[in-house]
Amino acid sequence: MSPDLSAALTGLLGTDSVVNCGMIVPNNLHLPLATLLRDRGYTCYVTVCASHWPAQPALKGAPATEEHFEVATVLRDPTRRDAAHPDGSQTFSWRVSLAPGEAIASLTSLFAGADWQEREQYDLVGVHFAGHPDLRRLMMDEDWPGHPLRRDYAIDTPHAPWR
Amino acid sequence: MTFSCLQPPPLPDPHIDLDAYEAGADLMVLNLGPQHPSTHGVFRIKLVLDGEIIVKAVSYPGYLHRGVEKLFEKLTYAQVTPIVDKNDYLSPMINEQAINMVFEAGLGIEVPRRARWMRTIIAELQRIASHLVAIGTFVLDVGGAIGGGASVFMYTFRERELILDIFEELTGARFHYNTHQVGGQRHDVPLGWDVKIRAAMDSIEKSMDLYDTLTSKNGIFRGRSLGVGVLGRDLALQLGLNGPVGRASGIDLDLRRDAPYHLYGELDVQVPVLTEGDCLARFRMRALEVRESIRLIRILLEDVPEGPIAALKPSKGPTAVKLKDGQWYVGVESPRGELGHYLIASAGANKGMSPYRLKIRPPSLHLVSLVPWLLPGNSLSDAIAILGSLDPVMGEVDR
Amino acid sequence: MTDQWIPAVVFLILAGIISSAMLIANAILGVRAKITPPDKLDTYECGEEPDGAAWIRFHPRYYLVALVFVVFDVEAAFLLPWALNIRGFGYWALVEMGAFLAILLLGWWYAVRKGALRWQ
Amino acid sequence: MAMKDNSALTPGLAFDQPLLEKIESVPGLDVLVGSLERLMNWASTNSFFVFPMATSCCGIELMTVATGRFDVDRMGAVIRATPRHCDVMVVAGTITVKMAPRVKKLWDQMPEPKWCIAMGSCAISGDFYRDIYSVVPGIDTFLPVDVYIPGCPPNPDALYGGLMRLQDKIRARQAGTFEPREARPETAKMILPAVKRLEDGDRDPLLSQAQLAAAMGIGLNGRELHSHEQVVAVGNLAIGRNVLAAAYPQSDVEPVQEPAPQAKAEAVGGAEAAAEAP
Repeated sequence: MSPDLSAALTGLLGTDSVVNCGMIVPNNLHLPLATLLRDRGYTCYVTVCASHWPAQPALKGAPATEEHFEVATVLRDPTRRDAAHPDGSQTFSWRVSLAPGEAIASLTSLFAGADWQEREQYDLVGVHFAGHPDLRRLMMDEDWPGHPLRRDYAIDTPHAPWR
Repeated sequence: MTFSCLQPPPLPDPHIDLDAYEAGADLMVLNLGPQHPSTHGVFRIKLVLDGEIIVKAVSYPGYLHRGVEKLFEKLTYAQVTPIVDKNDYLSPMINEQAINMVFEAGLGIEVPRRARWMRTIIAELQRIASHLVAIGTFVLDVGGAIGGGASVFMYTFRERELILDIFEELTGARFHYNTHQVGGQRHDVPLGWDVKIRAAMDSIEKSMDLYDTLTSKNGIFRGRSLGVGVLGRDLALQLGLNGPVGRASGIDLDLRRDAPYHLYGELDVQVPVLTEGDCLARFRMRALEVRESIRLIRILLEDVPEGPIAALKPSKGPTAVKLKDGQWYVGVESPRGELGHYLIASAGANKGMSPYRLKIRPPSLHLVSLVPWLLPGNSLSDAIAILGSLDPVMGEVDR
Repeated sequence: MTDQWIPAVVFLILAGIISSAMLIANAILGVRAKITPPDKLDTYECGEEPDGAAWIRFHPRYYLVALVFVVFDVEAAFLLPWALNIRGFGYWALVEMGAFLAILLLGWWYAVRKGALRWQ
Repeated sequence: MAMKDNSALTPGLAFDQPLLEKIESVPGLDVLVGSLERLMNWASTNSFFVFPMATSCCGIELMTVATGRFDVDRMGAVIRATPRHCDVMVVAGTITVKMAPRVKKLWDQMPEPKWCIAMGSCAISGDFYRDIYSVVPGIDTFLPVDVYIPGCPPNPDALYGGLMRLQDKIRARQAGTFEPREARPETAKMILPAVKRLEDGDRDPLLSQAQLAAAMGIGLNGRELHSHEQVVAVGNLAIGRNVLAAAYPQSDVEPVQEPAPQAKAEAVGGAEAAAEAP
């Protein structure tokens, strides 16, 4: 973690203790954080992963949570591993949690690679990316009902007998 | 001799709207459809052509979307491995390794050294097999099935059979092996395996020289691939292409050297980097990587570590592996780029035995998303050469 | 004078008979499907519905390429009878055909330099 | 044009041979029909033009069959990429709901006589993807399949076996000595797959029953579908919207009947009841 990166992170988020794949970032800081990281070397777009969390009743110990979506983004800095940078290429990932129907800022303005990945997450999980040039379905047909990777979408459908 | 008119065309804007183009032009719409020998699987591109020049290329993946990530929600950690084989069906072994590495990162267990040695040598063998297919199909696309292109195609598949025999001896299957499990390997190394590997490596190295002479001195092959489909470094970075295609455009990044896993930390991996970024550079990059893999395999064969091949007992039932809440991302160098898995595990999913959400980061999806950027401005025959040089695998794009 | 033309007329009649015989025989005796599905006669476009009209104004460059093809096709047509009975002609025929080919090679070189085959 | 249904000579086939009929009608010449038919069989079975409907991994094994080690040219078979020149369509790989209408269109664009081989367990039954929302459970729900080649992927020798099985089938069918596969009684009772299925609330049971009826009509119990009785999308098949039924009009051949609608009703009912009560 280079010093100016941790300084910028504390400036933006108030903390630079980065837990990989664990850091929850508020929705409005999603795009600024991505811009900040891209300017400090994390120029390689890796992936975005949206997941659907239906409402959970209060389990033993765990508080009740209402339905929300989570969008995790991963970037990578393509530095070569040599004497100067012993730990080589690192990934940086953060999560943004969204209420149902809330849109998240799209990263296509920063990374061209985000275009298709975000279209796929919209298609399969149903998360809206604001500012995406053409948010269409990528995998399914245009008029496919529903979003398959939501938890309430059935995995199996009753089926003809084994043949 | 290089043709003077082969300087790279300026990078057009992929989302061009057609009436901004020359108003009076009669544009023809052509489908480079799902069933086409050069699309390396089922992938449709709707080309808008002005004569021979492509004005706009709109691509439609999804013809092989088998809902693998939905299937993961039902399967336990041990059952996921044979499913992931079928994604990138040109390098099944590397898919298996990548998925089991993210589970081991979740469990926090350490894979024994012998298993890591086997994984490294299997990964390099699979990389050679996958690159051989890529070399064969690219020369087939550019040279034509009747026009001499098929000869290199026949040679590369003959070499690939040697590697399939080696894997068949290890696992018993030609294809789709299911030999990796969470924590190590399922099959140990058979007797005489290294003798077979050394013989295969010698014959592959000899035939690599043959492919070089067949292609580098062939005027038609150079004419159709030199300066065609030039990909800039910054666009490649933005699109997240850090595989052979990225390295052919000047990105000096290889996860085997820069984020080492298995035994790659101890091997100094020489990463070839070219800067032209055209089809010929991508083709030469794959040939150089095959030679590099052959060198690595010979080093690995020197000393074979002893010891167990799996940290956990081979999982009897599918329920042996349980993961607590948490999220992990692990990226691996596959023959097409960075193959990563983003795992979200939660005790709620099937009592902790199934992954809550397992997203696969396929390198081929980024290769295929290049199409709207690279194809406009080229002629139709160049489009076939560009698609062949990218070498996407549709099973991985559509998952 | 007219008897010179008899072989040509016979040749024409034979050509007409053979070609029409092949067409008619195929129409009558050819294997036929019992049920012809609806989109059997659609244009084959990799399995997709062909959209957009093909009745558009094509580029003149295609015409150029067709012209160059016709030139060398006719050249091949001349080569064939010459090659069949070259034994009767002696060496001079070889020189003449060599000259003929050299001139056409000149034409090909001119076409390449002018870029007729390249899509500007 | 009115199709004179002269399927007397070619009972189970989707095409008829006017040449044979003309020769048969001439009193003296009908002795020639047998040997002529054998000659035409010899020609067609030893020169398959394979149309590679290769979608996923089995497509790579199909490519490997075309190369040096398992040379398919030895059987006279050539892999051609256009449907117009081919007579055997090898469907290799998973066929998804988005791909099914295209495969159907390509199948229609092939000239008769044509045969279909389902290569790999994804094409036969959809393999472990069969319950996924976007996968067609086996291509015989919308294509008349002649030979099934099991395996994931079937190695090239298995593909050879399938091609030879098709050759035997063509010879037997032309000679009229082909009797459809007898229904193995023990497979009939395997109505419920072993792995317990999650119930899908908002999928209407009519869809499952229609799919069951379509699947029941094919091969499992008795009359195997002849290639000219195109599979009609019975009711509303599991293939998304009814695209295939629209693209494919009701064929004039009598549709596939269930042998004993009453007996099967409670079998279907039984299946539904058993599925509901986990």
